[in-house]
This record gives sequence, structure tokens and C-alpha cells, in this order.
Amino acid sequence: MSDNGPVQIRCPVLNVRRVDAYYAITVVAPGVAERFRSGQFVTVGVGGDHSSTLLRRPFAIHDVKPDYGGTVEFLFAVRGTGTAWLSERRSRDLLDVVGPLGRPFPLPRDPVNCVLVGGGSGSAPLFPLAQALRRRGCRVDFVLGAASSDRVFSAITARRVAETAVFTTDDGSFGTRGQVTDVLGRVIEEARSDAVYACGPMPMLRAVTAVAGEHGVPVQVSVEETMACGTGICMTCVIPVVGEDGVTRMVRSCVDGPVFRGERVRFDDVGSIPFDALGAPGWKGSKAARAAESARDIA
Amino acid sequence: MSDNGPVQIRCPVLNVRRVDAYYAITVVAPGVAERFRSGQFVTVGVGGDHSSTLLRRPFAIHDVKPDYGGTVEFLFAVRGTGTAWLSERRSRDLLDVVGPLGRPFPLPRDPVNCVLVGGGSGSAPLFPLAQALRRRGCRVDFVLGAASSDRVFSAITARRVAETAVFTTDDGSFGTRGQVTDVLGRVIEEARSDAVYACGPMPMLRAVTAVAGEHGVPVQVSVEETMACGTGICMTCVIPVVGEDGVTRMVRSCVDGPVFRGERVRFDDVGSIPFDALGAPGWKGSKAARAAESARDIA
Amino acid sequence: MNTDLRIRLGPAELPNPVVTAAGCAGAGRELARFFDISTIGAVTTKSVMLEPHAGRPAPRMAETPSGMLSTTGMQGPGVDVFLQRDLPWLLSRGGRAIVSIAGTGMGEFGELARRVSEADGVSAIEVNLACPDPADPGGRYFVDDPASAAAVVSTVRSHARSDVPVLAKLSADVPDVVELATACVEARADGLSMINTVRGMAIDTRTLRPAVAGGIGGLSGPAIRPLAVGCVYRVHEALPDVPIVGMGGVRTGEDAVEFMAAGASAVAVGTTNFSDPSACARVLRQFTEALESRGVERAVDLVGAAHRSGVGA
Amino acid sequence: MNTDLRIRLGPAELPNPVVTAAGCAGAGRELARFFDISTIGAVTTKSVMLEPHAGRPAPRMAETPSGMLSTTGMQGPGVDVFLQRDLPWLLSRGGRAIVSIAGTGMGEFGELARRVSEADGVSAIEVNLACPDPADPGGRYFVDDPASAAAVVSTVRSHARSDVPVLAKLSADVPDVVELATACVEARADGLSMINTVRGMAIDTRTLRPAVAGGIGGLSGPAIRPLAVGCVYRVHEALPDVPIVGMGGVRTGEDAVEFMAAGASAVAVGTTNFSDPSACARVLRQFTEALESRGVERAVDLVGAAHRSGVGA
Ligand SMILES: Cc1cc2nc3c(=O)[nH]c(=O)nc-3n(C[C@H](O)[C@H](O)[C@H](O)COP(=O)(O)OP(=O)(O)OC[C@H]3O[C@@H](n4cnc5c(N)ncnc54)[C@H](O)[C@@H]3O)c2cc1C
Ligand SMILES: Cc1cc2nc3c(=O)[nH]c(=O)nc-3n(C[C@H](O)[C@H](O)[C@H](O)COP(=O)(O)OP(=O)(O)OC[C@H]3O[C@@H](n4cnc5c(N)ncnc54)[C@H](O)[C@@H]3O)c2cc1C
Ligand SMILES: Cc1cc2nc3c(=O)[nH]c(=O)nc-3n(C[C@H](O)[C@H](O)[C@H](O)COP(=O)(O)O)c2cc1C
Ligand SMILES: Cc1cc2nc3c(=O)[nH]c(=O)nc-3n(C[C@H](O)[C@H](O)[C@H](O)COP(=O)(O)O)c2cc1C
Ligand code: FES
Ligand code: FES
Repeated sequence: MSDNGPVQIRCPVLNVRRVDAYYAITVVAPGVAERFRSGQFVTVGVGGDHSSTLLRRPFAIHDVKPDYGGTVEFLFAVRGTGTAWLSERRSRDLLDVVGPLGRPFPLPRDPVNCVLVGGGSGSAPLFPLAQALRRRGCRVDFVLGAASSDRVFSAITARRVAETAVFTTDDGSFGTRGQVTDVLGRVIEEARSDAVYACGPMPMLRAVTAVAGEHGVPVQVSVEETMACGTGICMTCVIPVVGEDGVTRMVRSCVDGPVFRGERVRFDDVGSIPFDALGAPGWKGSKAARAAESARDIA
Repeated sequence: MSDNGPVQIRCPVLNVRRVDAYYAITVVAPGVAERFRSGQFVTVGVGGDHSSTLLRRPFAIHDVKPDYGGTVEFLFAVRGTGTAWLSERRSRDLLDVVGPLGRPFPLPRDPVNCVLVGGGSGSAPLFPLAQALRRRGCRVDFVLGAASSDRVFSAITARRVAETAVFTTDDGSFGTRGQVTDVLGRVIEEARSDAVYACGPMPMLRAVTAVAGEHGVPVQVSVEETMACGTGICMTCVIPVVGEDGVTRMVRSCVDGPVFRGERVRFDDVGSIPFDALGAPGWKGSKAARAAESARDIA
Repeated sequence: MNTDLRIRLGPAELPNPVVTAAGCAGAGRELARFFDISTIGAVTTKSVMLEPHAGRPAPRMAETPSGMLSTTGMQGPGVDVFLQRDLPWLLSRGGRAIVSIAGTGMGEFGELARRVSEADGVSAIEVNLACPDPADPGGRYFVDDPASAAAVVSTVRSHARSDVPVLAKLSADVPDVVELATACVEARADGLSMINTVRGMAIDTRTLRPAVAGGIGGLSGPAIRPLAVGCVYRVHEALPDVPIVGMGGVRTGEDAVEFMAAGASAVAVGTTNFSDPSACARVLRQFTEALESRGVERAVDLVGAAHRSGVGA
Repeated sequence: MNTDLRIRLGPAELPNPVVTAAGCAGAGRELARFFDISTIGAVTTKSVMLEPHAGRPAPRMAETPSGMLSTTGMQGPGVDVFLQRDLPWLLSRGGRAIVSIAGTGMGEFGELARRVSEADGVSAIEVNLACPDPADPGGRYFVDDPASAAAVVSTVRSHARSDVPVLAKLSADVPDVVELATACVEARADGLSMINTVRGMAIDTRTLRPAVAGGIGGLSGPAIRPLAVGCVYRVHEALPDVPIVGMGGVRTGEDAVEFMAAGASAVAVGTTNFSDPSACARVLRQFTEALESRGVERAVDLVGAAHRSGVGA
């Protein structure tokens, strides 16, 4: 109901394109487009009303345009049932879209130097981020990695938008053979980066956070946890994150994230409940911690 | 595997047409077309591989043509999930079709006079039957009934194929107001019919059987029971039918039918297990009845 | 037509029978971004415990045919935060609250019942009996044993304010749901909610490991609807005067009709909130239309219709 | 790759693990029109009773989300006809037979076991324990009480030829499936089949009456797969040496992998035969491909993989 909150709309597909190993779908979704800030995502119902696959699929918003009142584009690789079904959509089909969801990338106030690190489809949300940073006068450098050349995301756009763009592939079929973290340190040095933004699989985010730490640069990571609802009600997407108060909480990556400060994410403990997390088995919170809890609010 | 048995094929949709209150789908299905005999039906998977609606939907075959190696047409009214999904198919979509299934209409050896009685979508199988009868030199008369004019099936074709065609509608919007049985006796008299064929809802079949009996004319009825498999393995489609030996059995309408001799169907007991049916609670079959059972075979 | 949608759960009256299921709607705040939560019958809040709980490790969910497995382990901030932050917010938006409570033993259940019922504006307390019974050597839940379930209900009933109805939340995968229901009603439950998730499991065929941490998860969604409808039908047959909140795979207004015909007085939407955040409003609209098209003037007239022949046919 | 698909159910060896589920494939004849039934592991025949049975009234089925409810009541011509007509036909086509038997009491179970195991060529006997126990005042099934189930298994075992393995068919909606399984194995079952259909219900919202005659029906299909996988996993954990035939919603070769990883030695296809008459052949093909793509050389190596970490990952 609130104006900044997400909306749910049945929106017509404008077009479906193949882009290397990915599909790009553009939908007409004015309500989503006008509310969007970079780093946010949409969830899409898959399979139709009588589908046996109930859960919505989350996708980072890759682009919004003012056409037709507002369009939203997302890119995806076919992984399982839902993405296979999406890849078969045609223009004018209707999609059930909810968005924009999640905490966006925080933008620096000043025109600083930012390096954007993406892995595979995780590069998607970095493109609207790059534009937003450029609009603020920031220098943008890209480091994009993938398994193979056809999984490197929008290399041409990256080169156009950014000061520099470095690519890595696991098989060496494009750019440097190796991981994004093999080149990230050098890019940070050369570009004199003030901030790192990263999106991709958890192990990559962890490694990127480590490299940024070594260089004393703050890092914002966007995680891709499995999500049943995307709206904050199911509690299936939690990861351990250290709060401002130093207390670790199991926070929802859909509404408290997907963007977090890298240093705050307890990467080693993702998939478990750290013993010192608020409410962990055996945990005994002080009255103070509990009072602090009452003061916090839902994002 | 046997050459006369049904086949299962993924067949392309040739076209989907609206015909009054019905949809007509034609699929390219050579294996089905070449085996088809009038009265048989197909079952169609609905909703795709990840649909929550598991069961195939049965439809009478309305027409087969030699085009493209053999096409099959069926007509249907949108009733629920499955037919709604089917109505949205477009040409070149693939449908999972099994057929031809069921016992066909037995055809008379001699060129006798036949009246074909259909109710609503139950008229579908009567059209290929009419053609088969005409090829044998039979006289064909049609009595087609429905709720309203847009549900009367292929009136024009009926008029073309048959000597006479009489129509009834519940609301009087087309032909005579009333039921097919209101006019059937007269048609039998005037056409000097030797045989009646009927397809439609159970109450109609029962009434038609009664009228045919009054006129001393044999009647073949085609029933539309709900069917989970259509191939004879689930035992959900049974109705009580009296065998040649006078014993009532719960027989499968998908493989032992859908066509039965009307007099043999215990219409009053459809939906229950008659106390004297083979194996009914308390039933005590003689050794002889059991021996007879061993001799019977699956159709 | 002016359909009367009101229903009663013991002493509580709700404006209509569509509520949220516990743990599938938070305390209403997130869903309020998609529809006006004051329009639905009530929000059943996520089971609240006395202390903060971090819940279970990830992965916490897996999709299954027409359902999902989950194991969230009742993560939550504890009753203090709930009473100071979540409940007031819900009431301030005009919402009605059915507060689900979960305890680790009788003492906690009693304290929760007391504190929650003392808060103003609570429409009902729902007792989540699918909590491990510390007294059971096999680690079974209270709900698995009618006597333990009844003991919890009795404790809650005696600690809760007498004008706040107590609903016992039952599971389907118990030896005998009618026996369980009867035990809870004899322990003075004002109503029954059913069903909770059903124990199930999936193996991730890529890793060949259980798909949710800990192996066993709770199955929910339309897949379990036939189990839920069966429980509601059998319990209503045995205890026709006890109000039931029916749930398990409600997706549409027709599903609500199905549950009410089986014997439910109210119907909760759970997993469907995940797939459709405006589901509750849609189900209420569809349900209202379904009554209108059948000419049913009062929602209560539908309750248990499948037990009587000829009703609404 | 030359994958070794052979599996054992006690003394019986099957060429591969894909079999049909009882009551979902007749005696193989109808499905043989769609694929060569000698290629699959075995055909489990519809539960045969001593006398002819007419089964239950219509409507006998209703579609539910990713499942169906059915109540056929074990209609069949009786054991005489089965042994004279159906079994010889199946064997004549090179098929292997697991013969499911259903009795109204111990006497019938014993006689069925004797007669069926005396017939040549029966690979195994499966004991359908989901039959009403005449000794139970509440009309419960043998399967609902471990002692009754064990008594039936013991009777069948002592009447059956000793080289014919006896499989006990278990249900999921029992108080404790591991206790039940253990009781059956102690009564000398050579293996276990699980799960049978789960009690459920649907209301036809047009008529507002129960959708299948008699109200309660058996739920089957992918909807119940998580329940089935959970049972197989827990029973295999408790009884790792007992062969299990896993079933409940198997639709694809990946589903077969899931059941075997959970602990099944063989996998039965039930309801999916209704929706896809060539399903067994397809599942076997997909399963074989799944093993090949994982580099698993012997199907038996997959059995219980989800209980060991690191296998096949
Ligand atoms: C915030 C967010 C943004 C994302 N953005 C993108 C994007 O821009 N482009 C893109 O290609 N992918 C993106 N993903 C991953 C994408 O959601 C999955 O690829 C997709 O859900 C797979 O669905 P499926 O039905 O094909 O796979 P299935 O394996 O059939 O899915 C089964 C279940 O697992 C979940 N799941 C499977 N893989 C993933 C995964 N990698 N991450 C999260 N959930 C998963 C599904 O959502 C579903 O609930 C994003 C994920 C998140 C959480
Ligand atoms: C042998 C036979 C031939 C048929 N031929 C035709 C035909 O030519 N044209 C036509 O329009 N209809 C025909 N029917 C009826 C047709 O099968 C149903 O209309 C269709 O299955 C409805 O599916 P649905 O998903 O739209 O309805 P839903 O109500 O969603 O279906 C739910 C379940 O009930 C079954 N079902 C629902 N209505 C019927 C019905 N009237 N008869 C049998 N099963 C039903 C469905 O198959 C499905 O299993 C025939 C039925 C049979 C048995
Ligand atoms: C993610 C999740 C969390 C749940 N949490 C609770 C809970 O805290 N307390 C409770 O009583 N039931 C809980 N449930 C069970 C639901 O309230 C409901 O009984 C069950 O999911 C069946 O309804 P559904 O199929 O509509 O989801 C939860 C279910 C899910 C899926
Ligand atoms: C129509 C139908 C008839 C069945 N008949 C029997 C039977 O005769 N004996 C038996 O042990 N199980 C019977 N079952 C249960 C199946 O063998 C199987 O255990 C159950 O359906 C779960 O598997 P599925 O989901 O693959 O169908 C029947 C199931 C159905 C749907
Ligand atoms: S996905 Fe449901 S709370 Fe985050
Ligand atoms: S529909 Fe299955 S036996 Fe006839």
C-alpha cells in the first residue's frame, strides 16, 4: 500500500531475447520501474495458475526504461523448471511480477571510484548500479567473471559504461583464466578504488570481501540465497549478519538484503546458526540486547 | 506394441477453431488416425510436464483425415482446468495424445436404417459413425439435443450426412424445445429405424435406451464416465453391465466400453454396486461363474 | 446481494472467515504492502516463543510438487519484542490478531498465555502443539500424544484471560486426529486449527543430500489439501459444535468453500502467501463471489454442508 | 558405459530397479501395448483376493493438486482367475511378477500366500497390509497396528514357499513407520514396500458433497512424494540391510534417483502410469542416463547414498 513498497502486477512480456547463455525478458511494469533502485529484484510466478511449481523465482533487475510507462528487464540462465518455463515465454504473454524488492545498493554521496565485481548472472544488478554511480560522477571499473565466455555478462555494455573492464573465465575462453579475485587487487590499485560492489555466488562474495579488506576498501555484497517468498514472511532466506551493535542475527536476505556490507556477513557461518547469534541454542541474551531488539524495526 | 492397440505420441497441433460453444482441435497423429474406428476416443495430457493436473482428459474422436499422414480432430466444451488449457493451444504446440482407445461402435453387416442420438458434446463420435454407416449403405437419421442452440453440434454437417436431422434444445433456442427422447420415438417410426446409436450424459442414455426398447430396436450407447487412465489399469471408470451369461459385472468403461449395448447397462445402478454383481459384498459366486470368469479375456 | 460473512470462533467474532496461517504472514506488516490487512478476518501471527530464537540452519526450504518443505525452527525475536513492536503495529492498522504461541514446556506455555492474553486486542490464542515435548524420550511433539497435547491446552486455558478463546493447532500425521481433537476439546480448547505441516523429505538429486537441513521438513501447500480436508471433515463429524480453522493448501476461494463445506468455520491461507502476496484479499473476494453465485446468504450456512445432503446443490 | 542395473530384493534378483506399483498396472497386459514389459524390473500386480470382489461404488476418483484420490476397493476377479489367466500371460511375455495379495483375515492371507507362491515364476509376494482388520473394533487396517501387521506377515511367510521373498507394504499415515517396519521385519519380511496411498478427502464444490464415494480416498501421485521419501529415509536409517521398494509419486528418472538415494533398492511407478502409459520405460531410460551422467557404475551403489556424505556429489 505504501508508495515505496513493492507492487504485484500481471504484466505483458514485451520481448524475450537470447544473449549468449542467457535469456533477457522485458516486461511492461510501470509500478515496478518507477520505484526501482539499483540492487533491487523482482520475483516472477512460473508455470501458470495450475503449475505444480508454487514458488516465485527471484531475478535482479537489469534495466528499467521509460517506454510504455515503464519497462523492466531481467536476465537469466536456464537452471531448472522455472527458468525453462520463462525461456519459453513469448511477447504479449502475461507474467505475474512482484517488485521492486529488497534493499538497494547504497550510493556514495561523493564522486568516488567504485569497482563493480560480478560473477555469472550475478553481474545483472551491477549495470543499473553503474549507471547510477556514473550519474553521481563516480568512476566505475568492472571486473566480470564467469565459467566460460558465453556466460560473461554484457561485456560490451560493461566496456562502454566503465573506465576499465576486466574479464575472467574459469576456462580462459575469454579474458584472464581464473577467478575475479585473481585480478581484483590489481584493479583496486590501478583505479584507486574507494568502494567495491559485488554480486555473485557466496564463495565469490566471501573472497571479494577478503580482497577488499586487504586493501582497506569497504564492500557491498548482494547475495543470492534461495527464497520462498521474497517479501520477508517465510524466514527461509536467512544468513548470519553482524549488526551495528555487534550482535549477530539471522537476517532475511530478501528484505534486510540482498545487499549487505561485506564485512558484516559471517560467510564462514552461512548455512549454520553461529553459537553467538541472537537466539541460538544456548544463547542467553542480556536484557539490554533484548531491549535493543525491540527498538529495531522491519526494514 | 500390438498393431491394433493404441499408441502414445507427442503430436503437433494443426489448428484450433471455435465452433459455437465448442473448440475443435486437429492434431497430426498418423498412428491414431490409421487405427481409428468410430466410437473410439483419445486421451490428452493437459498443462505440460510440470502441471499440477496429472490426469489425461478423454475426448471422442470427431474426425480423421489423411492429410499429413493422418490427422485427428476432437471437439470440446470448456468445463474446467484441462479444457481451459486446451482451448489456449495454438498451432505447432505439441500435445501428448494416446489413442485410439476403447471399444468402437459395432457396425451392422447389412445396409439397415440407423438413428444416431447425441446430447451436447456427446454428439462428437456420431459423425465418423454416420460416415462409416453410409459407406455400408445404411440410412442415417440424426437426433441431436443440447442445452441451447450454440451447444448443438455441427447441425449443418448432420443435415448433409443424414437423411433427416432433428434438433432439440432445453431452452427452445433451436429446433424443438425439450429432450431428444421427446422426438426419438417419432423418428424411429418415420425412418423405420433398425438400430439406435446414442452418446451423451447417463440420464439421456438411459432414456434413449428405454425409448428404443419400447420400439423393439437395439441400441448401442457410448458412456462418458470419469476416467483416470483410459487404458484399463486404474478401475475408476466402472459401471454395472450385464454380461452374455446374465451375470452383472463392474466393467471398465474405457476398455470394455465406452460403447455398450444399452439394454445391458444397469442404468439404475450406475454409481452403486448392485447386490447381485460379481464380487459384490455378500455375493457368493458358483464355481461355474468363477470358471466362466477365467475364460473371459481383457478386451 | 449482501452476504453476511461473519463467523465465530468461540467468544470471538471475525468479520469474515479468511485468516492467515501462523508463520506464513509474519505479523501482517509485510503483506500490508500488498493489501489492507484490516479487510481480512484476522492475521494469525508467527508462533512466538518466550525468548528470541535463531531457528534452524540453512537450507531451510525445498520446492516439491504443488508444495514446499520448510524448516524454519520458529525463528523469532521473542514475546517481548512481539508485544512491544509487532502486535501494536497490527492492531494500529485495524487488523485482528490470532496470536500463535510456542513453548518449550508447560511453564513457558503458561507464561506466554498469560502475557499474550493480557495484551489488549488479541482476538484469540492459537497453541502451536508441534513443539518438541521435553518430557518425551523420543523427542516427539506434544501433538503426537493426545495426553501431552491436552496438558498444554489445559495449561494455556488456565493461564489465559477467560474471554480470549484458545485454539489448539493440530497436525495430520498423528495416530488419530479425532482422538487428539477430542482430548484438546476436553482440555477446554475453544476451537481447533488444522492442519500444521506434514513431516516429509526431499533429496537434492544433484548433491544426493537431504534438500533441507536436518533432513525432515514440514510439507505445506496444495499437495496436502486432501489430508487437511479429510481431517477437518472427520473432526467436524465427531465434534460438530467445535469451531475449526481449516488450512492446508488453500489457494482460491473455491478451496475456502471446500474447507467450510467439510466443517471449518474459518479458513487460513499459508504457503499461498509466499507465491501470491495478495492471496488473502483475492481468496476473500473469490469466496464472497462463490457464496453469491450459490445464493448462500450467510457464510456460516456453508459450515459442514458436505455432511448434510442436498445443501447448496 | 555399461551400467549394472541389477538389484536384489532378498533372494530375488531383478534386472533393474523400476517396477510397477500394485493396482496401477493391472497385471501388465494393458501397459504392454505401450512398451515391452519384459524390459522393466517387474510388474507388481493388482492386489489379488481369494474371491472375486466388485470394489466400491462410483465416483471412484478425484483429481487433486499433483495427485489424485481413489477408492477402487480392490476390485478383481479373485485368485483363481489371476492364476489361470493373468499371471501366465505376464510370464509368457517374459515379465517378472511381484504378486500383491490382500486378505480379509489370517486364513485368507495364508491361503493366498500358499497358492501364489506355488505358482511357478513368481519373483516375490507383496503383502497389502492396508486391508481392514476384522479383529479391530474401529475397522482399522492391519497396517495401523504393528502387531496386527506383523501377524499377517508372519502368516504369509510361513505359508509361502521359502524361496519366494515376502515384501510387506507399508503406509505413511501410521503412528510410527519405523516401528511398523521393524515389527514386519521381525516377523520375517524379506523386504518392505512403501508407501501405500495416504488417507485424504476432497469436496466437490459444485455438489458440496465428498468427491469420492464413501468420503475418504487414497491420495497418490507426486503430491505425496515427500512423505514417501521421508518414510524410506527413516526406515533405511533404522534397518539399513532390509531391501525397500520405494514408491509414491515417482514421475521421472530423477525421482527414482531420489528414492534410491533415500534408501530404496527398487522404485515403483504408480499413478504416473495413468497419466503416461509408457512411464515405466521412460523412467528406466532416464534413470539409466542419470547413473551414467553421474558416473555411477552399479545401481546398488546409489542405495542409501543420502545417508553417506560425499557420495556421488
Ligand atoms: C535476489 C536474487 C537475484 C537473482 N538474480 C538472478 C538473475 O538476475 N539472473 C539469474 O539467472 N538468476 C538470478 N538469481 C537466481 C535465480 O533465482 C535462480 O536461477 C532461479 O530461481 C532458478 O529457478 P529454476 O526454477 O530454474 O530452478 P529450480 O532448481 O527448479 O528451482 C527450485 C527452487 O530453488 C530456487 N533456486 C534454484 N537455484 C537458485 C539460485 N541459484 N539462487 C536462488 N534460488 C535458487 C528456485 O527459486 C526455486 O525455489 C537470483 C536469485 C536471487 C535470490
Ligand atoms: C470417453 C469420453 C469421451 C468424451 N468426449 C468428449 C468430447 O468429445 N467432447 C467434450 O467436450 N467432452 C468429452 N468428454 C468429457 C471430457 O472428458 C471432459 O469434459 C473433460 O475431461 C473435462 O476436463 P476439465 O479439466 O476441463 O474439467 P475438470 O472438472 O477440471 O476435470 C477434473 C477431472 O474430472 C474429469 N471430468 C470432468 N468432467 C468430465 C466429464 N463430463 N466426463 C468425464 N470426465 C470428466 C476430468 O477428466 C478430470 O479427470 C468425454 C469423456 C469421456 C469419458
Ligand atoms: C515457512 C512456514 C512456517 C510456518 N510456521 C508456523 C508457525 O510458526 N506456527 C504454526 O503453528 N504453524 C506454522 N506453519 C504451518 C502453517 O501455519 C500451516 O499450518 C501449514 O503450512 C499448512 O497450510 P498451507 O498449506 O496453507 O501452508 C508454517 C508453515 C510454513 C510453510
Ligand atoms: C487406483 C489405485 C489403485 C491401487 N491399488 C492398490 C492395490 O491394489 N494394492 C496396493 O498395495 N496398493 C494399491 N495402490 C497403491 C499404489 O500401489 C501405491 O502404493 C500408491 O499409489 C503410491 O504410489 P504412486 O504415488 O506412484 O501412485 C493403488 C493406488 C491407486 C492410485
Ligand atoms: S524469502 Fe521469505 S523471508 Fe526472505
Ligand atoms: S479409466 Fe482407468 S480403468 Fe478405465
